[in-house]
Amino acid sequence: MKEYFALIFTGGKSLIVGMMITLRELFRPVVTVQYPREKLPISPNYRGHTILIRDDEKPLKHRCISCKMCERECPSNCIDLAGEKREGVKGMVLIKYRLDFTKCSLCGTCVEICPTDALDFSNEYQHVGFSREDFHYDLLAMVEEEEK
Amino acid sequence: MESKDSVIAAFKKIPVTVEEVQFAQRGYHLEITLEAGQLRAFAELLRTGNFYLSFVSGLHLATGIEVSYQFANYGFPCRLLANVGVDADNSVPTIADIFQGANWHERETKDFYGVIFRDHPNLKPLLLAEDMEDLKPLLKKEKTLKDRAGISRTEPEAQPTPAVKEDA
Amino acid sequence: MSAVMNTGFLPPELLRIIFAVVCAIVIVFGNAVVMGYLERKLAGRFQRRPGPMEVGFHGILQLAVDGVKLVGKQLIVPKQTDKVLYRLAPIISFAPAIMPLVVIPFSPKLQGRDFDVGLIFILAVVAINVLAILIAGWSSNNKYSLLGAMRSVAQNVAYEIPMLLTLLSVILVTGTFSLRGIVEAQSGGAWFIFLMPVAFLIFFAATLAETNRAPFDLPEAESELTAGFMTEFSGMGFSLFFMAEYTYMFIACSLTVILFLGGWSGPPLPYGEYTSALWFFAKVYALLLTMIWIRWTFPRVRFDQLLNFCWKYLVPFSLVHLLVTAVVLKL
Amino acid sequence: MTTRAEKGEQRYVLNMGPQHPSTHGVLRVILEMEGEYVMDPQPVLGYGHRMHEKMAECRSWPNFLPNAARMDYLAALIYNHGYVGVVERLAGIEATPRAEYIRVITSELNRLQSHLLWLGVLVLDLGAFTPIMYTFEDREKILDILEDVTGSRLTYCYMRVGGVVRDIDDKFVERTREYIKWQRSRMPMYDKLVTGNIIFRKRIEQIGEFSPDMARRYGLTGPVLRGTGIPYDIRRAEPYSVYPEFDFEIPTETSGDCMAAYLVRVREIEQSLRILEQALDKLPDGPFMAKVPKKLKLPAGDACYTVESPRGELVYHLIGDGSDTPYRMKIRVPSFSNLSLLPELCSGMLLSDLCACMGSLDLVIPEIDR
Repeated sequence: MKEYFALIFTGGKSLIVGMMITLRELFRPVVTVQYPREKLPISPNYRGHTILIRDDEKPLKHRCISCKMCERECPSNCIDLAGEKREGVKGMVLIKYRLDFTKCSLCGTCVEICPTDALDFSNEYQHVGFSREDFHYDLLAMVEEEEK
Repeated sequence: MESKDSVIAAFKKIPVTVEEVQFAQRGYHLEITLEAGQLRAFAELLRTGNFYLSFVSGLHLATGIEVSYQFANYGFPCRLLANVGVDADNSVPTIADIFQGANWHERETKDFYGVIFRDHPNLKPLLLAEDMEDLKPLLKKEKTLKDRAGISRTEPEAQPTPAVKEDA
Repeated sequence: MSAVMNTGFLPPELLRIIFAVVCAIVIVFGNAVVMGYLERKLAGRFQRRPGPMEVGFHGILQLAVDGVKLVGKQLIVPKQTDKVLYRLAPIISFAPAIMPLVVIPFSPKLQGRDFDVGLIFILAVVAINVLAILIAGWSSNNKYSLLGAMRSVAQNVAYEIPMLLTLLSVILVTGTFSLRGIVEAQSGGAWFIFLMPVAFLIFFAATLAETNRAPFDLPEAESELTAGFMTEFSGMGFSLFFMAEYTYMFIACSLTVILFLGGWSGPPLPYGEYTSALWFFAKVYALLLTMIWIRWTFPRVRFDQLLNFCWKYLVPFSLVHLLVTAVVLKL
Repeated sequence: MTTRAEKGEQRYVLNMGPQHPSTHGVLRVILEMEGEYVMDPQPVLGYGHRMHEKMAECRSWPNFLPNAARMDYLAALIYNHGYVGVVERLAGIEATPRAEYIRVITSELNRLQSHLLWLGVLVLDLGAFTPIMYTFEDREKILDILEDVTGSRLTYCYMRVGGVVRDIDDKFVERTREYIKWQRSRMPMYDKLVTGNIIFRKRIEQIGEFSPDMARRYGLTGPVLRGTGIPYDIRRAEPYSVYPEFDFEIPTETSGDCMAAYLVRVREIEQSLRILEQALDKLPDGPFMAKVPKKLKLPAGDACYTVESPRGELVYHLIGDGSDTPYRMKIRVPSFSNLSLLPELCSGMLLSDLCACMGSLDLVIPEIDR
């Protein structure tokens, strides 16, 4: 009989204590961020999709020598690049660099393995698109656009 | 069975070749090769000790499919790997009635390798769909098959491991 | 109302009743909107998030937009359901919710019609909701809804008893079932909550269970029965259940206020006859906020614990309480 | 008493289907029910099966890392640590001391956020909607800290064979210390709000009897096992990486029910904080990446590497044949064995207790299906 009543008092007390906590939390400031209006600063090391680094000294504004190391090493082969030989220019000239971001798992193999450190991660995290092709990024076009 | 040596002693009863292995190099303590017939006796012996079944995994070798059982001990560090050759008709006795945990592991190994576990409670596919029963994905093609020697560790002096030792 | 107006062909009493019913409907829908909004806002605030902010200032129009969405949704009637009962269930659940509001005395003047058996009338009407839930659960031909419906029947039947017993101890004191009579009995500031706090707690717990709220919300237990008896309802069916639940909460809280917190009595206000309804609404909404507060703090009780709590704790205590009040009255 | 079957009442089959609020992933449990009582729960697996073991056989050593993180997204770094450990053990490569410390620090942070999510989700399964928001607030702090150094928030690809990708800087260390203080101040609040709550205790105590013998028969590991009284934790039983250099206890309970598993995990949060503190104090300087040949070729042979994941013992059994892809990679996942005892554990239970049991088993379904 004794624990019958003991249970009521301990139980009741624990219920009250629980409610006091939520009451205290009720009057505390809000923690969440209203995403479309307020945006959190993204850390510089954040891994968005890979981009070609802009390098103004180089004639072509990027350092890629289209050696296709990244294309070979990528685990989910989502890189498709092509280079061509132009006379009067030493080495290959990059003409196409398409990244299929739907298959990329952001493992960073391409960034590490690139002999001329031409690739890096962008801070882009808002990917919106209506079709799969919207996520096939053309990195070469992105680098050239940058200069405008 | 309180310590590793008493475990090795206990294995003398069922004649199994027990090979003590360097933990730092291999990650487990004892490597045991068994015949399919001794498997149930081996499992019953381990059941008496404080052992639990860690996993059951298949291995497709040139000489046929091998099933390896890994047991570990809750009390003292003794992780043992028992390799069992598969019988002629590609089957091995089940230990699902001794270690019930083996039920799912064996079903999964059957999914991937097609090893039949004799008188297993219900040997239906577990991870693969019902109609993919004979897919057996982990079986290797002829040319990539290796035999037991091909995958066993040759002594480091004979063939220096290509990895560069960290010379800090 | 007092002066005899030329009401043409309608007798004044009928006009008064029609006006009361219209007010009741306005209160039902107004309460559903306000409660829906309060529930989301407070739920957010309890969880340190702002709650709806998108539509209107601080999400004021959120409920209106939800209403439009629910009304706009296509009424999907699953194939093997019992067509008639499936459409009838939400109506049976929502229709009786309006009737008690005619009887509840918001203030000395603002009351639809005062029955001298007002309390029994309300309890009878509220009991219909159990039937509606059972019909909904059975007719939607879904195992989860049937489970939810079975649970709610057992729960409502079980918690009816402590509710009635605590009511009886109040009636013993007031001697009348008429709600106005009960409130007038407490007018001198001697609210029954001070005389019988235990009865108040038991009654409040029982109302929580009656309206399937907070720790006793087993009929629509999200994590076990997906949405309990409401699983197969979408669009207007779901919104009718949704509004019915809030109306029953409103009725339950107003009953608690009338019985224990002295109805409309409170410090005098200008035009006391009408404006004391503000005290009534203030107390009711205070209780409603506590219901929301309880909902967002406690986990759900298991089904057998729910019944044990009722039979082993609430019923004996309310019986003893009834006995004690009877003895005290006799002295 | 005559069972319902004799009285001619049939059992009905309820489908706790692949998409159900309390299975947290694509797990289907077929329940044979008698009224509210679950007579025979049969889990059906394979909805999230991606055949990681075959992928391992076709990918070179560094390429399998993103896979390792996607098997158990709540303990991705711990799975990375296991995979990288087994490759280093087979190749005979030693990671630098600083890299090992960084691995332990990030793994413990990963374990903390997994336990926090488990705490919120267990109470959510029992019907309380608020505590999960508080645990998410704490968890966000860990995710921000890890995002700064690894670049991602859930599925990490941070560890490499021989070390880690990026070094941790002072800002990381200082933010982690701040987080430790914050988390310690939050634990009493969880104690009062959840552990003390009478309704929660009644829903958890004496539910599901995990006995040591059942653990042996099913290969149960992890906090649920420690709830039955067996102090078996890989970080102590078979120490790997630099865990021997920290002193921390292994919290155990003896009552072997859902409450025991709950208490063990809550105390483990405190132990992980303690490990983090010691690891940050003893963090050595030096390189964070050992010299490893770009084209890694591993010798023939086999190796095992066992790691303590938040759900139990995780074993990578790797068999190499000298080429640059493994010959066979077996990944022993804790939840696979932990879930296999559900039929024996939960037959004859109420439906709501089944949810409580599954919540306290802390299941992550993609890990079970691999």
